[in-house]
Amino acid sequence: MDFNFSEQDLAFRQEVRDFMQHSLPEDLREIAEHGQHFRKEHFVRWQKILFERGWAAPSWPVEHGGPGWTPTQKYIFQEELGLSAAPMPPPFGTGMIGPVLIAFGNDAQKTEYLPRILNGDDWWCQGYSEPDSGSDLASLRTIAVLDEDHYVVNGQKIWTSYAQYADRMFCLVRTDDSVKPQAGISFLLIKMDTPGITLRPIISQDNDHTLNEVFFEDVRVPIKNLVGEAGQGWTYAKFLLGHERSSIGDIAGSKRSLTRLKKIAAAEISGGQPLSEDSAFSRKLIDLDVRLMILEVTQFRLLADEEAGNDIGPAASILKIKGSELSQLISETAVEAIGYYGMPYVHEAVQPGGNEHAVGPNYATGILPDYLFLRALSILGGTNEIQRNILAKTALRF
Amino acid sequence: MDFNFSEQDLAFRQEVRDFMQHSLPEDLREIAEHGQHFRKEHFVRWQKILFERGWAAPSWPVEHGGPGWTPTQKYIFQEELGLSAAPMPPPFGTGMIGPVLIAFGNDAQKTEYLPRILNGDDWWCQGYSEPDSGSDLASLRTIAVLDEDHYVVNGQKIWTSYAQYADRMFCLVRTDDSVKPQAGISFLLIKMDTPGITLRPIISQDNDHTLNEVFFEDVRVPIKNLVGEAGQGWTYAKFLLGHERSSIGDIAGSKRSLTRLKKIAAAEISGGQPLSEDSAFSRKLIDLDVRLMILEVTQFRLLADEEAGNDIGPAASILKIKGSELSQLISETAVEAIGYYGMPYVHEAVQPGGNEHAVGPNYATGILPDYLFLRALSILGGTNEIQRNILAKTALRF
Amino acid sequence: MDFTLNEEQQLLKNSAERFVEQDYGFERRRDIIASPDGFDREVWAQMAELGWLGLPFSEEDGGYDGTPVETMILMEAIGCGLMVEPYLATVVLGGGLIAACGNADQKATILPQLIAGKMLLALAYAEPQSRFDPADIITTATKDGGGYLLNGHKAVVLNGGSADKIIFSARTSGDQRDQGGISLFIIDADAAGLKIKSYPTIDGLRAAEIELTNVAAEALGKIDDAYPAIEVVLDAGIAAIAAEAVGAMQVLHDDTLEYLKTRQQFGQAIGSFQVLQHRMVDIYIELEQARSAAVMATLRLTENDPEARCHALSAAKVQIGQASRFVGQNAVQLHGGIGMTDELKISHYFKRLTMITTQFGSADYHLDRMASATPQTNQEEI
Amino acid sequence: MDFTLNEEQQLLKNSAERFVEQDYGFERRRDIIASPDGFDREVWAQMAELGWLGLPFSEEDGGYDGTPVETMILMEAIGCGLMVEPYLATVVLGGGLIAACGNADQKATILPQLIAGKMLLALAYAEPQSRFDPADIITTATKDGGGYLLNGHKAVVLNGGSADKIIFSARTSGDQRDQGGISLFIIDADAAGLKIKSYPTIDGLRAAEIELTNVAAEALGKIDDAYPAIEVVLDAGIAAIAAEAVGAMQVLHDDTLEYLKTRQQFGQAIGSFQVLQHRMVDIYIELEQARSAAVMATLRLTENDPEARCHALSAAKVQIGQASRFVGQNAVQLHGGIGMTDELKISHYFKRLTMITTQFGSADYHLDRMASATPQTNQEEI
Repeated sequence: MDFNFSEQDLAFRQEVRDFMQHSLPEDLREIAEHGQHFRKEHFVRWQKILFERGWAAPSWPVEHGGPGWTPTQKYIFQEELGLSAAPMPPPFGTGMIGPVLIAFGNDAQKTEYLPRILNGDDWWCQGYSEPDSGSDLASLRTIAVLDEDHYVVNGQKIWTSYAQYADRMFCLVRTDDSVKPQAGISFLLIKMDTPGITLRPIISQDNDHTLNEVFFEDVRVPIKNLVGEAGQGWTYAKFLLGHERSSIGDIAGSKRSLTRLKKIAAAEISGGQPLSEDSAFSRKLIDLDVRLMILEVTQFRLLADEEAGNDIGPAASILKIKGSELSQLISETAVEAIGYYGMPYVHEAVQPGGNEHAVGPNYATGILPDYLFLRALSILGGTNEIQRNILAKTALRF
Repeated sequence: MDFNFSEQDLAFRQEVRDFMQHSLPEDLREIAEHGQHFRKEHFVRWQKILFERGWAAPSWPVEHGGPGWTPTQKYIFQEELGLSAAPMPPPFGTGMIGPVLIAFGNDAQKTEYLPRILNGDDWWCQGYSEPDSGSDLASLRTIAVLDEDHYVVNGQKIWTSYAQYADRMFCLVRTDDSVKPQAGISFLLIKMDTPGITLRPIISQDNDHTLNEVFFEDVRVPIKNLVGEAGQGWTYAKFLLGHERSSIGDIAGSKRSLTRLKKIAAAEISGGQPLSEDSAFSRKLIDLDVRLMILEVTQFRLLADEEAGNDIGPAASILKIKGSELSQLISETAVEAIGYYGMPYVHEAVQPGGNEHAVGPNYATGILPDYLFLRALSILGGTNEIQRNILAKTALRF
Repeated sequence: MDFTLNEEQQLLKNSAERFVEQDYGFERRRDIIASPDGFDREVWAQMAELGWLGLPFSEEDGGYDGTPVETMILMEAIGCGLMVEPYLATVVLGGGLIAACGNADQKATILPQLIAGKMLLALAYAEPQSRFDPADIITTATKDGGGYLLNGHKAVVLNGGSADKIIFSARTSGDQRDQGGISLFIIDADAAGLKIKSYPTIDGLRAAEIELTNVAAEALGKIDDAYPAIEVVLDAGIAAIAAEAVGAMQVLHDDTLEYLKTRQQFGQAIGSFQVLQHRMVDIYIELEQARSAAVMATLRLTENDPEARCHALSAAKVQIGQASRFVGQNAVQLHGGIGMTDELKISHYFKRLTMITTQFGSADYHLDRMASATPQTNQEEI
Repeated sequence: MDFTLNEEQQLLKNSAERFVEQDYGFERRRDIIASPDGFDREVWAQMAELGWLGLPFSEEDGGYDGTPVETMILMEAIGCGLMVEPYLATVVLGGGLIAACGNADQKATILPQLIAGKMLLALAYAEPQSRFDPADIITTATKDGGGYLLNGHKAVVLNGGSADKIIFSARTSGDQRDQGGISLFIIDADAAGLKIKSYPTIDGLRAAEIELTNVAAEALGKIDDAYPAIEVVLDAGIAAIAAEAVGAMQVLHDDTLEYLKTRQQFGQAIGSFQVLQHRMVDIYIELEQARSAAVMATLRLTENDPEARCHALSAAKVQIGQASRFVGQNAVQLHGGIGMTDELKISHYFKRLTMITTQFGSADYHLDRMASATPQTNQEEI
């Protein structure tokens, strides 16, 4: 047994750290440090920087432009990216549609799409959820009917992140009503400027606009945009669910936010002393440390399993549950730490380039919006209740 | 709205307090104060003292020897009894079979049994649970077959508290197999010295003997010992479940154990100061105060409802759930408070009259056995999971 | 012991609930929040007309001689409707202090106006460094002829931007965090030297940062001895938001229960899943316990022994905070993604409940306050 | 990074598990506990024969040069079988201190004997007033010719009644709770002036109160400077009981899962109820997290930076305590009444896990210990 990264891994980590430090543009760093939200141009600029370095798609095979990393290197890269102030590239391009095309796309599709994902020219979004199919994805009802060499798509998607930025969507549609729900689903690639597509923004409780509803009215999609075989869409979607889950607990994110919380607790004065020196609050902080340390070991055990080529299966659900609980608890404790200065909400202050200054100490900016936003962690990607159902079935064989 | 007991109620409480103070024998007080367990002769002696005072059966109507109290007076009496060091009379006689006989028994049964319950001459036990019917009581399988003027009983009961002390048992038996489970159950009174009854003690994890298995092999019970009508036993059992639930949260017990815990925390030294002055431990103690205060108000609201003649229905499950959680949490905190002196277990030290002295400070005696024993609070009388099922159905109409 | 409402209280409850239901729809509230004042002066006038603004004041001050129970009833309705009108700031906090500490002249100038809906108040007690301790004051008041000059910074003053008069706590003697040496002052909002920066809060209300530079002020009540009155009025604030929280939680409870019974997934209502049923039961239990806490807070407010009052009010605040967090988070969780949108009511109630958790002090603050308060009356003597 | 066992470790694991399964049935354990010693000397001899008693010791001390991983493997098996033989007291604590602090003579006298199963040790470090702080010592050692005389009272000494030699901590200088001024001494159990009162513990083990009255003692290691060595060996104790807890929790996990799948109520296995399934999932998760904690404790034990070692070991202890409590309580709860009986294994595992929660310090103690330890190595450098 050995708890340490190898010499090579440590050297690799140093290389990544140096890169982050030297290549992250100063204005992006400032956005993160002010608790503001990245916009499209920031993500794209950063993606292009990663592309230049050859690190745009950590999990792709070398022949398609991937770096050829081991699972541990991928983990280290994700971790360092998460610990830095860099934008975390949305997963839809390199993390999701890329691997699907590499596994199931035809040559024409690979040639057309992969380079533009890699270099950040195309922004993709994901068309899975529908209003009546949340946890029960297979019940989706967006319909695609073949009309000569086009599919005609009608229906609606919801919770589509960044649809307002997207050039293309990969989309699950029902192409066959006569078979059991999972068997009638196909996987289509849709240009977002195709006539018949309309967007409606969903404003979330932190007053931000990330999510959208997407409506399809007689949207014509060329048949060449079908991935793999018709009726196999469910298989491809499930392939993605099993993919790249080793960072699912977002330990790097929790490390960053716990570090931030400790700084807040050291700066906030309570009864004449730093809040961090209040013995009960100090125990809360340390308890968060404990949770983080233990979760990281569980993460390492999983990574070692992955490295050994084993199925990481149920363990990913543990990381999802405990990781989301930890992120939410850190955030909840941060809300407690900033006291009354959690109340002010100046929308402009969390927008990059906004002129309004935040109210109260700088460290309070964004704490409440983060808390509100992070409630999503136990909902999206399968609620924590669904994760427990999965564990009951897979790990405990109920 | 008014939060206070009336003048009359306060005067009544003083009367009860004075009585407890003057009439509780010194040796019984000492048993409680040493964290030891009461035995049969203690319970019976105390029951006879209550009988002398006319307070042996708080909930019985005056014509059968009850004191004729209002719900509030009954509550006050139970509370004061709980706060004192007096033995809490097991509920099987005055609290359970008495009310059933008063409501459903015939005159002969009332005349034969009620006086001997009241004066402590008869000790009753309850024959409900069976090995295969825990939460699912209606599935019970102990069978009583009519043979002329006797029922012949065969089967087994389990979790029978104090069966080893009991003169009689009230017992649910199946008299009809051909109807739906609830409809085939009858309510029998059985003398414990009837041939064919054998006991097997169940030693609980605190090494005490309260519970038993009771086996019936061709036990002949006179037909006159059937209460009410054959096949109506389930109705009578349910009548009891709805009876006398306003003290179900055992707030008096939690008050006593929290007071005890605070004394321990004041006496236990941690890092050179009393544990009670450690700010984090102090917050734990105060948090227990908060839970207790809130639960007591919920209890008062329920009592006021009961006093107004309303159905207290689902609220009893709230008291059961929160009351048991609180008792268990106080006990868990007490285990934490006594540190390493939770480990020693000298069986004799918790027996009245035992010669062995406990190890460590006196206040540590019985803390661990209590903790172990109190795990039963969330199990017996319908597990807390069952209570939540009840609330889901009755309060939320799922 | 009696937890029922008397006839007038029942009428008040019915009328307040009807008002929220008929006149304070969620879309109207959305418009109101977006308006320049952040609340609706027409609604305020209606509240005055209904007599609500005068409830807690004595008849000689022009009020209706109500008890804390009437405030509880109204605040619960305000919580149900998530009303943003400045009842807490003007009536409970500001009005409460005028009634408690004002001289005859101050009462006569302010209270009838307030009750008529013509004057808004705010209470500026917190400071950037004070966290939850109302005695942690560095704003100074120095004698200047017959009056005082105030200098300092007051933080997160609820409805500070729309108030006509603002009550300030300031230090006239003693050290930072001493409970002695604190005095109250009343200042017109347009006084010279007052710099008021108003902003929206995350829960749809308005608050303000206020800087004072040599602001001339009139004393309210006895110099150096205002802390007990401030504590009483903040305790009244706790009782008020406890009731508001109960109203808000009731809405989350009802809406979530309804959602569980109607939302279909996997071919059945999601409320058929036992895990979600039990979570819903826990919401129900927390709500009932919060109701007990609000009742306790309300009835203990008039307790003679200050330590017993502190003890009970802090205990209520601890429970209300925990319940608010649990019910808010789980209402969102049980709704799933839709619970996080601005469009549904759920997220707005969640946000208000989140802020109630820290408003007037966090659980830890109140646990410590309880530890230092030893009620003279026996705990069991309630 | 590698969490697999090497070949010898895998063999050890297999052999230990086989031993528990075949030779340490629950009824045998019941008899052993009731025996005068409270453990089985025959089992102890077998353990010696299997080489287990020599695992952590260096080859030059007569051992097998094992790492903490071997101890973890063995302790996990001990937890599975709830074995009561004094491995923790004799090998981990007593043997650990002899190996770390003993001079050549002491090592030569004790370790071969210990490894052969012929000598039992105990470590007396706690005192009635010390709570969890091993530096809180008022037992004194005063110089007396070439040796020392000890006076004081040592509390809850694990296996103190059966040890042949007992190691005592005592104060040679400094004030109560000073970490400096503490020394270690070794005393034969039959020494004059030792009064040993042995008693059973709630979790089926044995411990003792020991009073010392002018007991002549030989020093073990450097005078005044024993605290760091005591801390190291107690950290080794934490790693050992962490592994023991994992073994015990694994049994509760397996038995409870089995019970849920077989116990019928309302016409179905109770494991078909979603609420019980999810509770079982939480038991599973806690067990996996406890496994991570035990691994962390084991691998961090040889950390060079003492602060980093304290930090990791205390963190592991906090998690193990919480997991032990959760898994123990819920295994009982899911079994219902039968889980509370002496007859079933469940209650015995629950009791041991309950004591593990406080053994070597409660969660609060270790959170505070972490707060005062600042690892020199960057947290992320693991």
